[in-house]
Amino acid sequence: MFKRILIANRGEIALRVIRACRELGVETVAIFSEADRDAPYLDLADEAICVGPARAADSYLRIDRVISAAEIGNVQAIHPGYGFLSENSHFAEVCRSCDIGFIGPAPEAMERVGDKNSARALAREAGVPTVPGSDGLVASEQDAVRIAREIGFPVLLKATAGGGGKGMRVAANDLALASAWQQASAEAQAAFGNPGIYIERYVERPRHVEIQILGDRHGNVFHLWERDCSTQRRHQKLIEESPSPRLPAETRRTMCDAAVRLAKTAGYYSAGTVEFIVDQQDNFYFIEVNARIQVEHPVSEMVTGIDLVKAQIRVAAGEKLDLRQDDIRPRGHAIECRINAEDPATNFRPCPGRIDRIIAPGGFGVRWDSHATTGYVVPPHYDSLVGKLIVHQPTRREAIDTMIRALKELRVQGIKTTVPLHLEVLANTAFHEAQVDTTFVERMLAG
Amino acid sequence: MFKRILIANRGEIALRVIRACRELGVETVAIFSEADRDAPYLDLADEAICVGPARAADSYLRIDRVISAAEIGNVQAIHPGYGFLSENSHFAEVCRSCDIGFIGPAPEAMERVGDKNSARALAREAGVPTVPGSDGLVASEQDAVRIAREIGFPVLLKATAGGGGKGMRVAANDLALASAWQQASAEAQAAFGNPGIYIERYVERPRHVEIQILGDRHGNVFHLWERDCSTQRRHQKLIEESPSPRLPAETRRTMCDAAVRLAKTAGYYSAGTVEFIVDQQDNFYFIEVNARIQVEHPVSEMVTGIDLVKAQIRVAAGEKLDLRQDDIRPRGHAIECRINAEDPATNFRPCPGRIDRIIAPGGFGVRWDSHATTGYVVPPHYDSLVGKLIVHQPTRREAIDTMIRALKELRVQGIKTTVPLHLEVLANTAFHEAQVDTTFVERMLAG
Amino acid sequence: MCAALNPGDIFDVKKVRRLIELMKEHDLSELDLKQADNRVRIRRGGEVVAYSAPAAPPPRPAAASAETSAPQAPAADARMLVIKSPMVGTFYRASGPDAAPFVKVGDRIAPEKTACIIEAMKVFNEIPAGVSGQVVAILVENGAPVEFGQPLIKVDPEA
Amino acid sequence: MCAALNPGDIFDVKKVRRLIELMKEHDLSELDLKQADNRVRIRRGGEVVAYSAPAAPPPRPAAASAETSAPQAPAADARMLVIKSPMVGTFYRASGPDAAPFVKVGDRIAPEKTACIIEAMKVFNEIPAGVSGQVVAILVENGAPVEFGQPLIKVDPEA
Repeated sequence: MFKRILIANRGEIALRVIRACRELGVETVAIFSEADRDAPYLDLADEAICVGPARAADSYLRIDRVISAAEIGNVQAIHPGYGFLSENSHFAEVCRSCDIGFIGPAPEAMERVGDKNSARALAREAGVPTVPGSDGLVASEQDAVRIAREIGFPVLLKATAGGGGKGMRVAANDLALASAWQQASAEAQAAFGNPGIYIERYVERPRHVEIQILGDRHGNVFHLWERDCSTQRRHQKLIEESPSPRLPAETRRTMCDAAVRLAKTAGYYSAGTVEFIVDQQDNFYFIEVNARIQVEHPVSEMVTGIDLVKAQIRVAAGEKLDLRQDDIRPRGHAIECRINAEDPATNFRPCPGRIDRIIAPGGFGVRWDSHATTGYVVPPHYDSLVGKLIVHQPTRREAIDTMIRALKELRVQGIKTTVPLHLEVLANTAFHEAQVDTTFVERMLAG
Repeated sequence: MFKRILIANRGEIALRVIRACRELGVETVAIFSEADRDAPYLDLADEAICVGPARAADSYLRIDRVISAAEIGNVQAIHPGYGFLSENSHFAEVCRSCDIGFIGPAPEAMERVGDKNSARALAREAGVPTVPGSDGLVASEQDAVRIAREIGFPVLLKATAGGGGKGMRVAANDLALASAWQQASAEAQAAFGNPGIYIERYVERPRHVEIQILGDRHGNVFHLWERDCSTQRRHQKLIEESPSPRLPAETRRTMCDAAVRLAKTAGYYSAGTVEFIVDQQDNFYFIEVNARIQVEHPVSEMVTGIDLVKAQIRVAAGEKLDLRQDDIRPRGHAIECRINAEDPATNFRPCPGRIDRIIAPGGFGVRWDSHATTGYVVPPHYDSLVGKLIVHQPTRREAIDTMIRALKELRVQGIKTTVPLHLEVLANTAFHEAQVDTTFVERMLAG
Repeated sequence: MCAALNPGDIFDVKKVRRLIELMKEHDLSELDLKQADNRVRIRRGGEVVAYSAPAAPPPRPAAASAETSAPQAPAADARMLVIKSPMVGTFYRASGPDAAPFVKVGDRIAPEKTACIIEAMKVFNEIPAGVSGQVVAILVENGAPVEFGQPLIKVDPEA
Repeated sequence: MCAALNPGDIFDVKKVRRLIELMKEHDLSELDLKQADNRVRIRRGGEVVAYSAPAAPPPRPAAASAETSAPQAPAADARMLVIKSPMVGTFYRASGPDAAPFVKVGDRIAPEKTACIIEAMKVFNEIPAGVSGQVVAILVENGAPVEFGQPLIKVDPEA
């Protein structure tokens, strides 16, 4: 096992990794930007090093500074968390060349799954269904029209380098496609510096179901079942749960097997997520792989009892996973609500600022993952996540009741949060009946 | 199900019951003394009624005031928590006569198990082993000597009305017995107003193992396996865990069956605990029944996934428990540390006062049950429990590591707590090896 | 003036409590707030707590250990006595639906005079006034539930 | 007056709290804000806190030697300039083990003068002083790790 690692991240996921390390007896070096200097979780690390000013591009995203910090911090490995450098295969390669362990998949596997195009090719190789679409990037608007007619309207245009809904457009016919093409290319260029676009059939009102996988460097890949993340707003996940409430047992099993097959084909190890969309007829299509720990990983931890972050660290240290697939049995139902510093009254505008007082919920079946304490100032420079509230109960109905109870117990004074939105979703009959797809929240808010 | 219940208690257990009620959709009426007027958990109740001044004897222990509060609060039932009126069968009877539900066992069952003498008779009837001793109270010092010679020295003298170690004396021979008799009688009279004493064989360095039972009013009694509470200081439990780390599987099974048999013989329903001592040869002897929810109930909840307080309320409302004994399988290992407002440096003197700042631990496998918040004032009038830290992990070793991590994360500023004592125990090799009996902590502190 | 401390609310205990907590938190020994005729001055350690408002006599120009005369402020209200409920129960002003109330506003009462009834567990407890003076207000509706310590009747001992 | 303390809101607890925090943060011993007839005065350590507004009588020259003018103390220190590390890495005073240090205490430096080297990822980055003046202190040991923004060298621009 490592003696000392560096955590190349901030906020709740940095705290999450610190907690795992403290339990494993691994020392931690935290890095921070000047905006995070006073963050209380830094006190829990063995050392904390300032790597730059508030702007992420000058601090958390600067590979040279992170590697320098790893060198002066004298660590054996780096945990990248999520976001920032976590899916940057170049960073993983730099770590390797500096002889610093990277707590994640190998750079080669990361590259194979990282680009949407090569990921689709990988899926085909592994016999995993994908949404019908262009085989690779579309060269021109003319090609786009031809391909769209082949696979059938409506179609979805997606940036190859994209994520979080940016650079995505739906077109229902030739005419709409022309303008969508222009917009998507321009947006992709602006947001990702890469105008590459591909086209696929647009699946209406899909569910977002993803499979958690976990592999070691000895050829073992396991799945930890699925998470349903259909409760989204503008492609941002709000609520995640496991198991997926309406998924037929046979479909679940087939998806899990497909995810493991795909990971094995890619030579993937560490934690990762294989994302699918599921249509109204329960057909599933591979979308992409998230080659990192995800925000919503706790719901899988609750139902399986497996600590994913500790497992990542063990795998990176070369340990063999002491698991058998048949023993990974989901127990009960887990739900996570992301508590963001956003104001529902002003269209969810980020609402950074000082938390005058916070009271965390507790009790049976409640887990609270948050770096926020009374007096903590949510900086305006990063994402607005202030905490994750996770519940675990024998049934979905009980999990919903516990979540409502816990959300009402949670007090965050001084800033606005998404708590009211969560309460609205959890009180919604369609949510109770699991009649949820990725358009649910917006339909609910619209009326 | 009840529409509205009253909680005849305070502090963390009052909050625990409020949480259960909120999840069940049951309204709550909290009562409070003047010393608890500003307690933040009262805000979570639907109504809060002051029943008297700080002194418990004038507030929480006043049956007339509690019943009056129930009447003006218009409730259908009362949850007594633990301590205070929870094991007062007269109170349970008054509830019945006022047509208010009592969330606990029937007064008859409570009486049968409440007196140590009749409890021993009950155990014999149910075929549950008891410590060899006097069949009932001992009339005189002369009788005491005769009985002690029969069952063999060393012997233990116990007050029939006692608890918490008061009125207990060990005697190793005739001479010691004479003075022990005098002291124990006097102490029992002073503490409980009842000088009745009985004698039993003194078991050296026993473990304290108790079985959680749960029954309904339809004749079903289940066990939720055992808790090991051997880590005590002066008969006060400090750390409880489940499963009991050194208990042979066969002994565990036999003890659980014995506890269920005893409860069925007593006509017991609701939650309850059957306490045993286990000697160095793994022989077990029945000690007593705690006819209420216990402080340490969360460890059983974590390993079984069953919410005991919700189950109590459902049972009191007449529901049948939707359980099967074979499905109640313990998963992993749970440990609870009681965080008391006591100063380890001054021989654990209670240390009430204002909590200037509290940061609760969180993350995977951590549960925090506490009514304390930043700014909360621990009143000097009641017990010193400020919170219960519970962890749940696949193995005991991992549970210990998580508990240490969580204890170090917990910040309670402004008052002294037992956190340092817990850390000392958890770092102790004998504790790691589960070489723990009820004398362990005192031996550790002595040397 | 701001909503946080309206001059009319200068005696608002919650606000003062918050000020005192603030002082304790930061270990301040004195705090003095003035605006127009309003003033709040709190000192710790020496433990003098004083408030004054327009109607009150002008506060002495500071620091002095003198300011002992405490809440002089709403001079009228300050001398009022309050009969509080000694138990949890239901408040009744009369011995029965048709009976006359034990006391009405304006009545003069003496300590042994029954002020009201609190019914608890079917027992009707007659509550003696315990004080002398003139009844100036009945604070609870007939038949309303009351908790321990709840103010029931306001009495002016000097009227 | 500053935005943080509108005279109309002189009794606002939050504002007062922010002032006190501000003082603690900057370790001020006294704070005195006046505008027109409004006044807020807070002292720490010596422990007098006072605020006053229009109609209030002028506060007495206060409980002590108090009303003295702020922290005059580190007047010298206030003018000092500090060269901070622009990156994470290892601090070196010279270009090699046998070379002379780039700067020593007492040296006069100009902005373009190399002050030190920060080694990061095997790259030796020469760090220009960026300021003019006389070196009064080297704050980091040769070969020590430094973080972004860490003070390295203290320079007196007026010496």
